[in-house]
Amino acid sequence: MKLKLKVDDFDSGLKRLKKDYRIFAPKRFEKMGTYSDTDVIRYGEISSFEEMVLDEKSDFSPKETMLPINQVLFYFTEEEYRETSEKKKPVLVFLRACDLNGVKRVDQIYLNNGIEEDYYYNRVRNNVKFVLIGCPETFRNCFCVSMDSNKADNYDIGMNVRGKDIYLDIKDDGLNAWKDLDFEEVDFEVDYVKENKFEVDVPEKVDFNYIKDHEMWDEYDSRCIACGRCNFSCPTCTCFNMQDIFYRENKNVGERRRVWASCQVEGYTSIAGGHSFRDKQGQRMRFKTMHKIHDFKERFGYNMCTGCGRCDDQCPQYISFSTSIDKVSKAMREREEENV
Amino acid sequence: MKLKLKVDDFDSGLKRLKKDYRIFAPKRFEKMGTYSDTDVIRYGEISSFEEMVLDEKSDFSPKETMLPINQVLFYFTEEEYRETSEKKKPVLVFLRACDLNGVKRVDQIYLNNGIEEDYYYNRVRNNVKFVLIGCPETFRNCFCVSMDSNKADNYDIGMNVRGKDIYLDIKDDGLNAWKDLDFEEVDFEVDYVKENKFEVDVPEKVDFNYIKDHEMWDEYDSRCIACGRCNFSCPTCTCFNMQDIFYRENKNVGERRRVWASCQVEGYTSIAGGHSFRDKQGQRMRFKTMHKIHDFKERFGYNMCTGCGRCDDQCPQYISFSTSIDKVSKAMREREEENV
Amino acid sequence: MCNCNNPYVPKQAEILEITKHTANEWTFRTKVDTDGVKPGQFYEISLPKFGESPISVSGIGDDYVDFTIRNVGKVTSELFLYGPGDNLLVRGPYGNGFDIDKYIGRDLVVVAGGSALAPVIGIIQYAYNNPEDFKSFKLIVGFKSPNDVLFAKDLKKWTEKLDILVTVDGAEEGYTGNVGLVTKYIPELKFDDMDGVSAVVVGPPMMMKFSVAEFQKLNLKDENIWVSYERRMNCGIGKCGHCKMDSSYVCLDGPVFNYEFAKKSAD
Amino acid sequence: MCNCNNPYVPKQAEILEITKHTANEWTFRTKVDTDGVKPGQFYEISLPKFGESPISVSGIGDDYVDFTIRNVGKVTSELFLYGPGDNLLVRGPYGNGFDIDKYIGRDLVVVAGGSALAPVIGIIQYAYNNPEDFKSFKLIVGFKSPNDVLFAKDLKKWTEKLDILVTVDGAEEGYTGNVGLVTKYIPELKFDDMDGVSAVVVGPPMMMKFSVAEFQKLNLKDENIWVSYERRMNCGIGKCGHCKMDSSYVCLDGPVFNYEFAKKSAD
Amino acid sequence: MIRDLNTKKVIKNAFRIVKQKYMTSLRVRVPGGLIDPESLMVVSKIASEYGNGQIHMTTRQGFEILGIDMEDMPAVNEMIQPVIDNLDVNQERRRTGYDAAGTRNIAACIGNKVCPKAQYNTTEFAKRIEKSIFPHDLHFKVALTGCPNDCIKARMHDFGIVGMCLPVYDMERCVNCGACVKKCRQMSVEALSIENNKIVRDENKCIGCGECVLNCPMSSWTRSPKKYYKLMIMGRTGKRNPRLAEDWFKWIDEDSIVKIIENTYAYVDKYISPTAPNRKEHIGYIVDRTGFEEYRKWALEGVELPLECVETPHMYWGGPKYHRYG
Amino acid sequence: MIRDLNTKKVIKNAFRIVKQKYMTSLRVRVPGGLIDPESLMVVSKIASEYGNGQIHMTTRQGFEILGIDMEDMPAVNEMIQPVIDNLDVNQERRRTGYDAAGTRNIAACIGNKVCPKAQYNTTEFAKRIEKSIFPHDLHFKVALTGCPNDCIKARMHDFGIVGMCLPVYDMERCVNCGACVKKCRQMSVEALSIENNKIVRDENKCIGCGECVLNCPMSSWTRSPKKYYKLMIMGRTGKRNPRLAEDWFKWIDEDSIVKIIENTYAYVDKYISPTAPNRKEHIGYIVDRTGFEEYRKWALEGVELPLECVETPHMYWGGPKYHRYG
Repeated sequence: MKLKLKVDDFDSGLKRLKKDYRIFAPKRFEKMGTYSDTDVIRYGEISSFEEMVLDEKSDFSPKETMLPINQVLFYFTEEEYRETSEKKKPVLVFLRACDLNGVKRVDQIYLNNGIEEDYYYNRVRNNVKFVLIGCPETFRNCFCVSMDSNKADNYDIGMNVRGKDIYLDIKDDGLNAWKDLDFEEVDFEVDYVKENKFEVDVPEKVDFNYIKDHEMWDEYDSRCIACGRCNFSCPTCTCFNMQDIFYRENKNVGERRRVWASCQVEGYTSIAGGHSFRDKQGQRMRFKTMHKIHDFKERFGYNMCTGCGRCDDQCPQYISFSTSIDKVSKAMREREEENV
Repeated sequence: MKLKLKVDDFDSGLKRLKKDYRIFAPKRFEKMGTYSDTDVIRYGEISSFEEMVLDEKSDFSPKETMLPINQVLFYFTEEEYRETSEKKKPVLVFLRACDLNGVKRVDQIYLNNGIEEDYYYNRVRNNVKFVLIGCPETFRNCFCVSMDSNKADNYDIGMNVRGKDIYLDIKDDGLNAWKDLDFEEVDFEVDYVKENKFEVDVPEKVDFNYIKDHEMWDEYDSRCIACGRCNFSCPTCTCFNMQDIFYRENKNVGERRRVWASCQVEGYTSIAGGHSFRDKQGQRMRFKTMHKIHDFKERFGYNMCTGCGRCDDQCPQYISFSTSIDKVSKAMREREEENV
Repeated sequence: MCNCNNPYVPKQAEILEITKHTANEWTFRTKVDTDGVKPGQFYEISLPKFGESPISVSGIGDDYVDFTIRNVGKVTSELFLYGPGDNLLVRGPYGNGFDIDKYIGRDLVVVAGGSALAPVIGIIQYAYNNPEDFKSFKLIVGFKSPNDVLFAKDLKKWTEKLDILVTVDGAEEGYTGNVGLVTKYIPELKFDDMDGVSAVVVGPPMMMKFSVAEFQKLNLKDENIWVSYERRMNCGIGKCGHCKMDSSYVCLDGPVFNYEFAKKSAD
Repeated sequence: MCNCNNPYVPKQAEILEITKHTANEWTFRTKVDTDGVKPGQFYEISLPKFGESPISVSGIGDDYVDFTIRNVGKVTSELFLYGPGDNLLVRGPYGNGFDIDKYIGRDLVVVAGGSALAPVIGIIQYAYNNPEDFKSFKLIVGFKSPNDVLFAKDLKKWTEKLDILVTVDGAEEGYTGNVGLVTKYIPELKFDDMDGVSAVVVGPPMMMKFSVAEFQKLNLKDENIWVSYERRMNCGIGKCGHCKMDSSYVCLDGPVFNYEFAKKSAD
Repeated sequence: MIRDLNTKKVIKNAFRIVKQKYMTSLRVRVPGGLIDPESLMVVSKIASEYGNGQIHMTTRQGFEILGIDMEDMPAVNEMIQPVIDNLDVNQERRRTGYDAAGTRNIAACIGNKVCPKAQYNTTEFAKRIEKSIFPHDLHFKVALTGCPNDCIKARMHDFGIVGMCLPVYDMERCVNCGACVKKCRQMSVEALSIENNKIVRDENKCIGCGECVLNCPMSSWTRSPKKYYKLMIMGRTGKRNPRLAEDWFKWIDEDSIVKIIENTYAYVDKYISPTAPNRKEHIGYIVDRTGFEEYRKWALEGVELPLECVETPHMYWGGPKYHRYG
Repeated sequence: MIRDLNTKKVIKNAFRIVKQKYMTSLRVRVPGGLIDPESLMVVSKIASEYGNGQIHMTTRQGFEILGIDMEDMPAVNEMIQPVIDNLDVNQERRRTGYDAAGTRNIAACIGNKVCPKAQYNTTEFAKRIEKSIFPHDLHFKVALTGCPNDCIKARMHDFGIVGMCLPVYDMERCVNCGACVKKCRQMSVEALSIENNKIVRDENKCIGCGECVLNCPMSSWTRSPKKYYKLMIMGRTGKRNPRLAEDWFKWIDEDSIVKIIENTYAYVDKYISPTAPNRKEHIGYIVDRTGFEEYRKWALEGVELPLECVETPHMYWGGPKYHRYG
């Protein structure tokens, strides 16, 4: 059902949905940015249209609504251990096409890599529904078109915004909280970005063995500061660390949890005894790049990166991931020309 | 005898005169000014025309050539005392009309105030001859015309400078060291300033009792810093302190000397027991002003001040003595108007 | 209390016996269901509140599995306070392990460095029990020094039936055993038909790299070389990402790789 | 050695006798040529290497002059180490001094404050010796406290013939003499004909100012008031400038001034 | 032609008495160091038309326009008016230049207008202080710096104001990447440590530099939205006893700082040495004379300190002493 | 559109990495603090054309032109060229902006161009040092101040240079007015006393402030025509251990100072911590690490100190320590 309604009416429906759902959307957290007197935009629970930030890209992706940054797996009490429960309400997430495509990648890893599903992800994921935010225009650094992630149709509701009018394409009738409100049935297509500010030259096929030692990575040795922002803001990064802790107040009680990890941060590959792999930042950059545009595709048939560009937005060192993709393509073309 | 000659020839004569005279003229002492990288211009012995500074007013007057800043009167050796001797060569001083008129005032005090001549001044003064430097144009702050000191004829030689030509009016034939040199006899009058940059309203008659408590002096209480530069640079100030000292190396030997004093400097009026008169700077300014344009005249029939303007030049506080004269005149006129 | 769909759920496992090879290298014999466990596989062993560690199977019995553990971390240092009768938490086995069938009937050379001997012990035990299954069997195992030798008793026992070469990187004067890196001994190997030879190489990254190179010099084909990688297998089930190498996950697709494949992969 | 044209040349003068009024106020009787010396005049007294000081004549004998000196400075503190037989350097006398002729036949009131008694002692002595020369004579002399009284013996002596009023500014309880400033006693003076009265006022500036004012209140004409100023007479001969007051030089034209003139002058 | 001139009035009018008589230079104050292109043009023009073409950037972020003939002071005062207007400097009568020079330009580092390290808008706070204390003839030096790096050298001022970041830790967002701990150790005071995979902050050590927030990739460390400052006092340069300002308050607020500075004027007015030339005496010397407790009493009159504020219990100053050491 | 950018190169080119991404600001260096009207106009124009109209006067007497789009950096570099030319700043290739930013602008108080207290032309000496050490990426801070009043706060710099007046006394001109003694006591270090009506100067106490010369009405005190300086070293601001520079040399000359600074580059290059972020470490911390004697050895290599020069025998620094005090 496709309908058009006023913001106030939209909010009335939202209020109804809030009874059954925790509703997440990009939200402004004032003065909580990296630098003083700057804001951060990330996902948070909202109650009204006004709270949503739609004119800027969120600093963090919506993945944290489904994939908690810290997730307790078990509680330990002396000799016993107890699995955490998931009794929270289902989730409704407002997100754009790139990020909805990102969810597919996270699903791929958590539900379809190896023989076992990730129990904890799965139990949340089953209770998530998506509102696709129509994206009429690209932001800086977006390259969703190049990554073929500018469109998504696996949404439960699609939404366009036109001034004070909101257009909803409600595919999941169970989510239609506006039935008895003042609306107009209209036909429309959810907005999507047709052109980004730049095109990225995504390589069809990468010769991993050739690329891995290419000198293109060397510059990142000194440029990258290994902060991990590119990973943490990425809608498709899924890595985590397992941690056990005991509580300061009672050492007999503790928990096992998992926490987001970053392949760019020191220690990611450390094994018992202190040895680690990929000590140079260039190698880490290569590892990330290959994962996003090569090996994930090798394994699952499509690229991991969705071109949301947050890695570029967030990098304090102005390292552009999209540029590194271009560099890989260029290197591969040079390689082919050599071989001809 | 009036003659015109070239600088080189002038210098030749000067060289001859130097055998019999110590020749003093305003001279530049580089980097010895009050402020760093500034010069001081004061009287010093010279040997050539070039050494004389004629395009600027000297910071100190020529009086120090005749009136030593520190002058030893006696040497003390245990129980004995011995008068200092004056065996130095006679002096030839190059100076302008204002300063030559200043010499007259110093003479007045040292030779004609009270019944006794000043022995030490007199013995120097008898051996001084003067070269009047023609003064074609006024300097800043000069008000010699107002003080009727712009001309002087009691010189031994008069001198005008015109580029590389020097004109000499040699009145004292004993000083004519150029007789056999290349010169041209010419008639000329020694240059004198016909107009200063401003006129000072010098009062004919001052009602001391009225003026002494006038509020005009009050501003100087805070403005004047009692440094004494106005006195020390003045060609007519004659005050001194008597000092006895013994030598650090031998306390049995010492001297009695006199040293320039300033009526503006703390302690000038202190008497035994600590009492002092004129504690406020305004009163001291009044004292000085009255001396220069009132009481000296009362006593001797003409004003002490010659209008050389050095007091104004030198005052770091921009206190203008000439302005204070104007103020006195104004006050006196107001007083007369009141009384009419 | 525990959900059987939850792959992160560990099981209690009693420590049956501890063998102390060196001060910091012990073998924990642990009561575990051994159904289908293969040498080269690993378990996630954990102590509650201290964390999990991926530990290779170093011996497989009927109702036990051995874990040879070096005391180098937070979890292991706590574990070394445990004794027989205490319970560990374990989940696994994970990974592919060695497929011994692939070596049967062939000349098999196993080269192991230090504690990496553990994952291949299952192979050695098989050979010890079934020496006739191989055309020949040779173990070259290197340790840092005589004091670092692990499984000394086993090595001695295996020598009865198998060709075992133990070497140390260095030793004090008077040591009568072999001294030198394992790579020193690979060129000395002699085979009639190199295509009938299989090599298993396990150990630290550099040792593996140079050992493989020595085999390649002997014209051993990459497809006949097998390596086992020690990586940071954190979840063990292909989610956490740490053990990915190019498109492989060591926990899923390894830790045992045929070198024909492994050579194209990298960290 | 010395040039007689040089007015700065001092002469040696032997100390004959010292009278100690208080710890810090002594009278030095000094052997000096007394020809023409008048009360009110002063000498420049010096100690070589310490400096000169202008000191009033406080007594004139045939072959001596008294100098009453307060020990308050560099020169005097050195001088107070001297004793009879030691030589001072002196030059003088300088200044006009009191012209006693002007007071003869009149009512003469002398008002003195503290050590300023010294310069008028000559007048008192004259009156003591020639009381008949005056219609009346009165001395009002004030000191800070009973301990500061100078010339106590002389005052006692003079009282025999003269009307002497000694007062102190303040005293401890039990003091039986006069207490109060000298100005307190001037209004009490009674004269038939004010035009026949002459007043001599000497002392600190404020004391002089208020004493003169009291006389003026009694309708004493300024021309009949005489003051003596203590100033910094440095050279004594009108060169050094320190003692100039308007157009007068205290060393030349004073220190004694008729108030008719003095009132128009100022420091 | 100028003959007599009250130098005190000239100085008060922000003109300098220079080495060369009858020449002067104008000191243009730029509160908080921020200026606009138009004002810059005006300064440039004055230097060309009335000066000798030399402009010195002062040590307190102003301009000194050199080589002005004293005769031109009124014309220069006319011409500088747009700068006074643009920078919103308090002024009693327009077109007469500056009303005082004693209280110096309030200096400020670039602050968080652009600098990542800065914790607040130094210029805005500087302007607030300027508004509250200028014009005044007493010799006060105030400087504001965005963070403890103290690029403005606030530690050599009577009042040095340092931005403090009160870090707030959201444990739920922390991934224990260790960046904050590492940076705090490398760049700052090692106030952070890891305990049980989470960060523990030593509140006593923490100087509020904000490195933890700056380096946290997860926005797990954020700043308290309320602004906090460190107030350092009575630092000074000078001949006798140059010294660093000492920390008086940590976690103090803007209002308290402004009030303390205002109060200090009354204190100085009362206690300044009567012999101080032109009533110019470093406040620190006055505090040395009256004792700190007396100063404290005056300074805190009517000040309501925030609860979080921590006061240094005993104030002592160090520094070399060139005076009376012998 | 800028996507990838080497921030190190941008910083080296004197552009700042600011809070807002893809925006920058240009730091204009003004060696010795002296600028001309034309350069001021250029700064104004850049701010109008490429900036956001905000110009911050930096803490080191430069300008920071705010709000420049990074895309405009080459255009801004073109436009700033006349300023680089006018101020005669060393540059490898014209129209490419500044070559380095590590070695900071050499700051200088107004000096004796106009200030009566200053003992030398601070700008000229600053420019000499600038010429000898810029461009360089190592983080050096040098400041020059005309007199010990230290308006530039040279005492918080790696190298603080203070003008010293070596007073020469002409007893014959002295009238014992006492002005020098009084001022030395009031304003400075009480190094003068009167003995037998003449002045005695305590050479050990004297800090060369020149108050005696300034206040002598008789030109009895004059300055030695040779220029002397005090060299103070290793002061710093900062988070951990801000401290005052200590006097190393009194009565040192220009040549020695320049050579010592040059030598210090070699020393820092050798001893800087390999983990220092962007090779930026306060020199003082390096000296703390190597020990002063090692530094001294490097610094004095080839330096010929003047005979009058007095070296401090033992160098110690104070200052609060915020690091590892607990």
